[in-house]
Amino acid sequence: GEDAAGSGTGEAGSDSTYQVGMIGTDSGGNPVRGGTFTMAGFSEPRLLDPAETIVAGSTGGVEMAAVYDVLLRWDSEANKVVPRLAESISANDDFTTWTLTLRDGVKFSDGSPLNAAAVKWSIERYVEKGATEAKLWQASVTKIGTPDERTVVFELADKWPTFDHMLTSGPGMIVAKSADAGGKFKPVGAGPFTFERHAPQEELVLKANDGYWDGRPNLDRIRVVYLNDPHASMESFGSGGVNSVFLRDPDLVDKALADKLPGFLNMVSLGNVAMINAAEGRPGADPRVRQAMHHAINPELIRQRAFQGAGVASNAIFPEFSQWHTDTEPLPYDPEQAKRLLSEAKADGFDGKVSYTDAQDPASRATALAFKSSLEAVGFEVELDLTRTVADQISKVAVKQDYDVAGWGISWREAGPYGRMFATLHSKGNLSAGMPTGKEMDALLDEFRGAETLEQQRAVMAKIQQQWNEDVPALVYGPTPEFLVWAENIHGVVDTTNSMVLLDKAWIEGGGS
Amino acid sequence: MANAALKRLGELVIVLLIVSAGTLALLSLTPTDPAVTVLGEGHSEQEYAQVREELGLNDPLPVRYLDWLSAAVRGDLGASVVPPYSDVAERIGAALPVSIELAVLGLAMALLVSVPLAMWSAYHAGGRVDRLISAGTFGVLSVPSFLAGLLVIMVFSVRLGWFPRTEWVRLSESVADNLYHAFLPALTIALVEAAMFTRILRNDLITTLREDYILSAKAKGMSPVHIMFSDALRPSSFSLITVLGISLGRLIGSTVIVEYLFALPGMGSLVINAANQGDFTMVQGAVLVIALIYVVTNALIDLSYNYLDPRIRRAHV
Amino acid sequence: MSDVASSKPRGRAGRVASFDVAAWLCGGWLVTLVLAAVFAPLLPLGEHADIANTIDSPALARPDLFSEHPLGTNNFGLDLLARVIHGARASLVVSVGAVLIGMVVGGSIGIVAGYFRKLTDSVIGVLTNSLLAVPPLILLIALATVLRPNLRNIAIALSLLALPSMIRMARASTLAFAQRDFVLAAKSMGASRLRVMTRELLPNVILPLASYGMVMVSVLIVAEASLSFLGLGIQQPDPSWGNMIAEGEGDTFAEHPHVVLVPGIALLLTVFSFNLLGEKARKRWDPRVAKL
Amino acid sequence: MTAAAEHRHGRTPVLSVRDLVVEFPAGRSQRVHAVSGVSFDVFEAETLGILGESGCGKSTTGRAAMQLPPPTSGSVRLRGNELTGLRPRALRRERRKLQMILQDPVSSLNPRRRVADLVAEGPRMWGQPPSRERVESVLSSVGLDPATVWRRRPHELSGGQCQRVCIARALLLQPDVLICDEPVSSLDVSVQAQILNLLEDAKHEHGLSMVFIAHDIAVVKNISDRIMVMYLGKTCEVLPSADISASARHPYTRLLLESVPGVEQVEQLTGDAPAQQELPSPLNPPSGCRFRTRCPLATARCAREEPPLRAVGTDHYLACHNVAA
Amino acid sequence: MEPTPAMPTATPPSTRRAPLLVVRDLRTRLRTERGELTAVDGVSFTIAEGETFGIVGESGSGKSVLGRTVMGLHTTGAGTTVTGSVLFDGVDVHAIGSSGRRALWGSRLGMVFQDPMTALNPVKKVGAHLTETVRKHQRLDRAKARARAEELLRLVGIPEPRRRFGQYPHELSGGMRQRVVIAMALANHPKLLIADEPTTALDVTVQKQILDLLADLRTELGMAIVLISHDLGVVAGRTDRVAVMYAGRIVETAPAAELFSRPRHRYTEALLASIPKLADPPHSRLEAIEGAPPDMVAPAPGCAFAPRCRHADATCHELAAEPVAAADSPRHVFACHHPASEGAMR
Ligand SMILES: Nc1ncnc2c1ncn2[C@@H]1O[C@H](COP(=O)(O)OP(=O)(O)OP(=O)(O)O)[C@@H](O)[C@H]1O
Ligand SMILES: Nc1ncnc2c1ncn2[C@@H]1O[C@H](COP(=O)(O)OP(=O)(O)OP(=O)(O)O)[C@@H](O)[C@H]1O
Ligand SMILES: [Mg+2]
Ligand SMILES: [Mg+2]
Repeated sequence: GEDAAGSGTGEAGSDSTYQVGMIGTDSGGNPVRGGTFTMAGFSEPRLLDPAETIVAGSTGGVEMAAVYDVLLRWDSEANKVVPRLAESISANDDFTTWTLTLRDGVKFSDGSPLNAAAVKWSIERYVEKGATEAKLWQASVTKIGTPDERTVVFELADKWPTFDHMLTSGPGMIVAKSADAGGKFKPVGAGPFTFERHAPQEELVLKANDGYWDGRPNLDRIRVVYLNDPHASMESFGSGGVNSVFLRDPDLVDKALADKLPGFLNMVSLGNVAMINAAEGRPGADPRVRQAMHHAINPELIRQRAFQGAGVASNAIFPEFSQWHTDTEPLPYDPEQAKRLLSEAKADGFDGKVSYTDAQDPASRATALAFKSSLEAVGFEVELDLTRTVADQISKVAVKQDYDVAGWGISWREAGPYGRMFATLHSKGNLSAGMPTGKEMDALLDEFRGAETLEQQRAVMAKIQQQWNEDVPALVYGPTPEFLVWAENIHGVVDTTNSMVLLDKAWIEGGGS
Repeated sequence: MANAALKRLGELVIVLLIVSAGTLALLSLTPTDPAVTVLGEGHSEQEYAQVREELGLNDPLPVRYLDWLSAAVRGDLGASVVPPYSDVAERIGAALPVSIELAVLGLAMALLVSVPLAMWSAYHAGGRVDRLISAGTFGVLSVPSFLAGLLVIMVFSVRLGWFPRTEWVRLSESVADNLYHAFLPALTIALVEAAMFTRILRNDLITTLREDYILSAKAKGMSPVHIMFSDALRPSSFSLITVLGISLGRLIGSTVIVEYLFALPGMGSLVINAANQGDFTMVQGAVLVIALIYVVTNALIDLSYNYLDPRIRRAHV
Repeated sequence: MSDVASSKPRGRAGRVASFDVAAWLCGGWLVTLVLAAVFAPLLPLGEHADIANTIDSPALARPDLFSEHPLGTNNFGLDLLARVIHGARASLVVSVGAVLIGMVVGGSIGIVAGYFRKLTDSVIGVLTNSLLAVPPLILLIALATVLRPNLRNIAIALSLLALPSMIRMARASTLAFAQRDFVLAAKSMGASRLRVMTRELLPNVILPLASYGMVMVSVLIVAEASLSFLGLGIQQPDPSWGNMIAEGEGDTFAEHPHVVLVPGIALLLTVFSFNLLGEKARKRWDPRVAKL
Repeated sequence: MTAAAEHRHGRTPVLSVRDLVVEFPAGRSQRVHAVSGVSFDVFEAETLGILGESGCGKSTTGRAAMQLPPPTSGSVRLRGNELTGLRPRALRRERRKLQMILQDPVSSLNPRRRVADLVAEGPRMWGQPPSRERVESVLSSVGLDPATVWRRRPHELSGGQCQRVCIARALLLQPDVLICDEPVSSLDVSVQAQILNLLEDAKHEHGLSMVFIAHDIAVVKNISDRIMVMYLGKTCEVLPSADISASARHPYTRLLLESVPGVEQVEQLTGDAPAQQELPSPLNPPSGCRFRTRCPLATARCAREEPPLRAVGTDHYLACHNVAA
Repeated sequence: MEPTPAMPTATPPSTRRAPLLVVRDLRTRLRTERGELTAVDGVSFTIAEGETFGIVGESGSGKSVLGRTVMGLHTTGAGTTVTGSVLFDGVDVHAIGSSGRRALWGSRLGMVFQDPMTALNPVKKVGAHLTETVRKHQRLDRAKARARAEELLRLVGIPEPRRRFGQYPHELSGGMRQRVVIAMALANHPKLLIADEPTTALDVTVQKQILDLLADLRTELGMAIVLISHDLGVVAGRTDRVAVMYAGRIVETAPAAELFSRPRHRYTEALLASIPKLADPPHSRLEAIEGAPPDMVAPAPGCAFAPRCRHADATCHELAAEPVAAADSPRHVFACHHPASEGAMR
C-alpha cells in the first residue's frame, strides 16, 4: 500500500511523470493464444544463466525470467513480495529463519521435478559461481535446509525482514541440473518458456513451454532482438517491427511517457553516479576533496549536457519519486563551498589533479566533459580517461580500481534495495570498487536490514543519506529510468523486481503476427 | 605455369600467416582483458588472474600463436573464450553470409548505377553533364558512411516508410523478405562505392576513348552506345575491377558502421564486438577468414585481367 | 599518332590555362580555410573547446548570422564557427599528414619494389597484401589503444589506410617509368641505382602520386569522421569535423540538424575542392582528348 | 663465325664485339633469341651502319654493347678492355667512353627535368659539373639556342630538339664511341636532314667512332662507311656503303633495296617480293639460315646448315649458301 | 561539274570522271590550351571516282585532321569548328547529322588509320572487328557476316582466315594487322577509302606489300583512295595526283610523276632536297630546311613557308600566294610567289 510514486524535479520533468510501476495497461478482454512477442532488448545477455549474468531487465532478465520463472515476485502496485513458482514463504518472528514452500508437481522443462533439492542445488550453484549477490548470500544465509521435498528452510545469520526480496531475482531463478550437463551451459528451467535458439547479435528465441505448471503460456514465442541503437529500436517499435522495447535513455523514456505508451517503468536510483576512489594516494582519500567535488557538481548541468534536458537531475540518493526519499537533504550544489574545501585540501598538499574515467558513448563522454568543466570551474584540474570498451571500463574501475573518479551505476532499485546497498557500500560488499566505506555506514546498513516496517526503514534511510553526505562515496547525478514499453495490443504482462516482467500470461490482441 | 601458380599459392599462405600472427600481436597490445568479460565486476584480482591463466593469456605470444595455428590448420578455429563460448566457425558461418550478401548486393547496386553514369559522363567529358555528375560523386564521397546511413534511413525508412530500418531476415527464411530488409544497408554501401566507381571508370573511359581504335570503330559507323559497351568498357575496367576486388574484401570485414546502424549480424560487428570483449580466438578466426576471402578475391581479380586483356594472357602465364 | 611533331614547342604561353571558375572557387575555399585554420587562435572566434568557459552559453543555439554564434552552438554551448575552423586544423593536419606519410613511405617502398623487382618486389607485395587483408578496423582499434589519440598518432594510423594503395601506385608507375628510355640513358651515363631511383624515377612517380594524394586527402577526412563515430578519432571536446558530425548521432541530427550540417558542409566543400583540384592536376599532366 | 671477319687490315678497332648473344626470357621457359652471335668492329673515326627490319635485334645489339643489359654471352671490348663481366663500378666508369643515343629521343629524356640539367647530368654524375659556358657551347654546337631552351622541359621541345639534346648530352661526356640507335627514324624528313648533318659534323669535330642503327637504307648509306645488314638476330652481310645498291648480294639485302619506296623508284619496282608469309618469330627462329622462310633462293641446305659469314670482296662479307662470291 | 574556285583546273577535261568528293575551302579549328589552332586552313580539292589522291606533308601539317574532317569524324568533338563544305557523292557530310554520317562511315566511306596496332581494339577478336561492321551496314546474320568476314580476310591476302578469326590483334604481325584494318575499311565496298599513313608503323618490306595490296584492291574494287603520308616515297608511284600540305594548306597539287620530277613550290623543292637518296654517295651533305614549322595557333601573315624559305622576299612575308596552275601543265597547281623554274630539278 505505500504510494511508491513521486514526481521528477526540474522544469523538463513537467511533461513526464515518473511513476514507478505499470503504466497504461488495461486487461483488454479475453486472452488470445498464439503469436510471437518480439522485444528489442537493451543489451544482449551473453548466457541465459542467472549465476553468470546480472539479473535485471536491461541485461536479459526478462528472457531469464521467462525461462526459469522466479520463486517469488515483487508486485509494484502492492509493493509486496508475492509467491510465484513457490507456493508460499514465511519467516519466524525475528526474521532469522525463512521457510519456503514449493508447489506440487512443478517440473523443469527437462522433466525433472523442481523440488527442494533442486532449489538448494541451484542456489548453491549461484553462490559458488560468484554471482552478483553471492557475497551477500554467503554472509547472510548460514544454512539451507530441505526437510522435505517441497520445503526449503533458509537460516540467516541476522535478522532480515526483507530477505524474501532475494528470491525475486537471481537466487530465485532455479536452474535445472541438466543445464550444466555436458560441459556447456544450456538454459533449462521451469519457466513458461523454453530456450529455442540464440544467434548472437541477432536474436534470442524462446518457445512456449507446454508443461508449465500454470498452463501453457498464451504466446507461442518470445523473440528478443538486439538493435544496438535505442533510437533504432524505437523506430522499429514505431513501425511495428517489434512489440516491445526496453528503454533506458532519458530522452526516449521521456518521449515514451509523453506519448503515454503502456509499459513498466522503474526508476533506478543512483543509476548515474561517479564513484570516488578513496584508496590511499588517490585524491578521493581526503573527504574534503570528495565533498568539494560534490559541491562543485550541478546535476542539472549534467542533465542538460548529457541528456539534453531529459530525465531527472538530483543528487539525492533517492530522489522525490522514490518511497525511500526522505527529508534529509543531500549536500547542495555550492561552488563557493567547493572552492573553500579544495583550497583547504590544497593547503595540505593536494595538487588539485583528478582523473575521470568513463566509457566513450556520447552520453558518458558528455557527462565526463560536464564533470570536467564543473570541477575546473572551482579549481580542480581534470584529466579525462575515456575507455574504449565496457570491458576496459570494468577492468579499470571494478577490477583494478585504477581510477580517481569514475562514471558508474550504483543502481539501488525501489524494491528490496538492501542487496545492492550492501554490495556497494558495505565494507564487506563486493561492488564497492574503492569507494569509501566505514563502520558508521556498515552499522547503518545493518540497521536498515533489521528494520521491520517501511517507516523504520525510511528512518534509517534518512540516516544513510546523512552518512552519505559525510562520506561522499560517489557524486550523484541522478537516477536512471528503465522503461519497458509495449504496444497497445499487448496485454497481460506482469511486473516484478529489477525492471523485469513476466510474460506467461501475456497475449497479443488480434492474435499472432 | 604450375610454377607461377605454386608461387602464388605460397604467397597467399604467407599473407595468411602474417595476417594471423599480426592480428594476435595487435590484440595482445590492446588492454582489453577477456577475463573481465568472463567474470564481470565484483570479483577479486586473484579470480581474474586465474581466469587469465586458464585462458592461456600468460603464455608467450609465439606459443599462443603456434597453439592457435596448429589447431587452425586442422580446420579447428576453436571456441570463443568469453560466454557464451560459441563455436568460432559457427559464428562466422552465421555472420559471413550476411556480410557477403551486403557486400555483393551493395557492389552490384553500385555497378548498376555507376557504369551507365560513368559512360554518360565520359562521353560528355568536360561538358555540363560531366560536371554535374562529377559534382554529385564528389558530394557523395564527402559524406561519411554513418551520415549516409542516417540520411538513407531518414528518407526511406522514417519519411517514406518504404523500407524497414532494422532487423535481418536470413536468406534461407525468405528471399523476398531478405532482399527487402537488405535493401537499405546495401544502398548505404552502394552510395559511396558507386561514387567511387563512377569516378574511376569515367577517368579510365576517358583515357580509352582517346585510343585510335575508338576512332576506328567510330569510322566504321558504329553507334556511340555500341562503342561504349563493345569497345570501350572492357579495356577501361582494369582499375574498376581492381577496386572492386579490394572493396569486396574490405566490405566483408569493415561494414561495421552500416551493420551498427541497421543492426545487422555481420562480420564487422562480430569482429569489433569480439575485439571489444577481448575474445581473441573469435577475432583471430574472423580475421583469418576475411583475409582468406581477400586474397582469394584478389587472385580471382588477377585472373580476370587475363580475360580483360588477352595480351596479358600470353605475357603472364 | 606516331609523330613527335605534335609535341611542338608549347612554350610558356601554353601554361596559361583557360580561366576555370570552379577551380578558382575551390582553390579559394581551400586557401581561406587553411589561412583561417592557421590563424585561428588570432581570430575573434567564440569558444571552441574549453567547456569550462561555456557553462553559461546557450546550448544547441540555432545558427543566426548576426548573433554571437553565427553558426550556432553545440550541446556544450561551444561555438560552431570556432569549432569548424579549429576542426579544420585537426582534419586537415590529420588527413594531409596521413597522405604525406603515406606518400613518403609508400612512395619509397613502391619505387624500391618496382625498381628492384624480383625478391624485393615479392616481399613488399606480400607485406602490402597482408596489410590490406587485415580489416582496417582491427588495425585502427589496436593502434587507437596503443597510441594516444592525438593528431600525430591519428595521422599515423590513417596513413596505414593510404599506404597500400600508395605503394601499389608508386610501384606501378615505377614499373612503367623504369621501362622508359631515360632510365636506360641515365644508366648509360653511369648513374648508380640510388641516383636512378631518386633523380630519375622519383620526380616522375611523385606526380601521379600527388594527384592521387589530393583525392586521398578527401577520403581520409571522411575516414577520420568515421573513426570519430567509432570513438577512435580526435577526442571531444577538441573539435575535428569528424567528431563534430558524429555529434549528430541519434536524434540530435533530426532535431538540431545544424550541428551536423555546419561541419558537414565544410567537409563537403573541402572534399569537393580537393577532388576537383586533384582531377584538374591529373588532367594537366595528361592533356589528351577523347576520340569518341 | 670467323672472328676476324670484320677486321680491316692494319688498324686496331676502337670497339670490338665478338659473338654477341642476347636472349630474353619469355615465359613458359621460352626465350627470345634477340641477337644470336653478332660480331663487328668499329675503327677510329669510322661509322658502322647497322641495317635491318624492326625487331631484328639492332637496338639490342647496341645496348648489349653498352652492357644494358649485359649480353648473354660474347665479348665486348672497348679499346681492348673487356666490358662483359666488369663489376658495376668499373663498368660505370667505362661507360663514359661509350655513349648511346637511344631510339626514342623524347622518352630518353626525363620529362621532369630541364634541358640544362639534362645536358649537364653526365659529367655531374661523375662529380665534374661542367661550366655553364661548356654546356652552352655544346648546345650551340648541336644547333640549339642555349638561351631559349635552357630552362625548358622535354615536352616543351619538338622531337628534333629532343634528339639534339640527347646528342649534346652524349657529346659532353666526350665518348670514344657513340652508338646512335635510329636517331632519325621518328623524325620528319626535314629534321632528319638536320640531324644527319649534325652527326656528320660532330663526328669530324670530335673524331668520333660511331655505330649508326637505322632501318632506312638511304639514311644509313648517307652516313656510314660500312654497313652491316641484320636479319633476325644474325648478320647477313657486311659491306662498304658506297656501292650498296650495286654490290649487295644477300637476298635479304636485295629485298630491302627493292622495297625502298624511293622517289627514284617512281618508274617501276621489280616485284618478286615473296608474298605474305608470316615473319618468323625470334622465340623460335628457323633452323639454318634464318632468312630461308622468305628467301626466293632457299634450298634444302639452307634449312640444315647455317651459312657462315665469308669474305666476298674488300670489306665485303656475306652469309649465304646460294649467292656466288 | 563545277570546278572548285581554288583549283580552277584541278580536273582537266581529258580525264574527266564524275567527281566523287568535292572539298571546298575547308577550315578546321581546334580548341587547344593555347587557343584556336587552325589545323586545316582553307583546303579545296576534288577527287574523281576511282582516282588515287596522295596527300603529303611533314608531321603536324594537318593531314590527319584533314582526313578526319573530310570523314566528318571531327565535327562532334567539343571545341572543333569546321567551315567550308565536303560533298561526298553529292551529300554534304557535315550537314547530314551524326546518324546520317554513321550510315556513311564504314559503308561507302572507309578509313584506314596510321598505326595498325592502335587502330584495333586489343581486347576484341579479329572476327568481331570485321563482322561488327558488316552486320551493322549490311544487316547480315551471324553466319553470313562470318562468311563475309572470312572472304574479306582472304581478299586482303591473309592465309587461313578461319584461324585468324578467333585471334586477338596482338597475335598477328604488324603487316597482318594492317591488312585486317584494311579489310575492315573495305568490308562494305566503300567508294572512297581514306588511308591515313597506312604504312608508317611498318617495315619497308611489309610496307611494300601493303601498298601493293591497296593498289590491287583499288583496281579490283574500283574505289577512290586518298593516301595520306609524310613519306614522299610512299606516295610516289602509288597515286595519280599528289597534294603537298604545309601548315594546314595545300601548297602544291600535281600529277604524281610531275610533282616529284618538277616541283614548283619552294617548300616541295626543299623537302625533296632534304631526303637522302640511295643513289647519292655516302657522306654527301643534305640540304636541310632550317627552322621549324610555323605555329598554327598564331599564324603570321604571308606565306607560311616564308620564314624558312631561301627565296622569300618581302611579298612572301606579307601576302600569301594564290594558287595558280603551271603554264605547261594545267593540273599542276601551286601557291608560290617565287616558284622554282620549270625543269630545275633533276
Ligand atoms: N627487354 C626485352 N625483353 C624481351 N624481349 C625483348 C626485350 N627487348 C627486345 N626484345 C625482343 O628482342 C628482339 C629484338 O629487339 P630490338 O629492339 O633489338 O629490335 P630492333 O631491331 O631494334 O627493332 P626496331 O627497329 O623496332 O627498333 C625483338 O623480338 C624484341 O621483341
Ligand atoms: N585533337 C587535337 N587537339 C588539338 N590539336 C590537335 C588535335 N589533333 C591534331 N592537332 C594539331 O593539329 C595539327 C595537325 O595535326 P595532324 O594530326 O593533322 O598532323 P599530320 O599532318 O597528320 O601529322 P602526322 O604526319 O604526324 O600524322 C598539329 O599541330 C596537331 O598538334
Ligand atoms: Mg630498335
Ligand atoms: Mg597524322
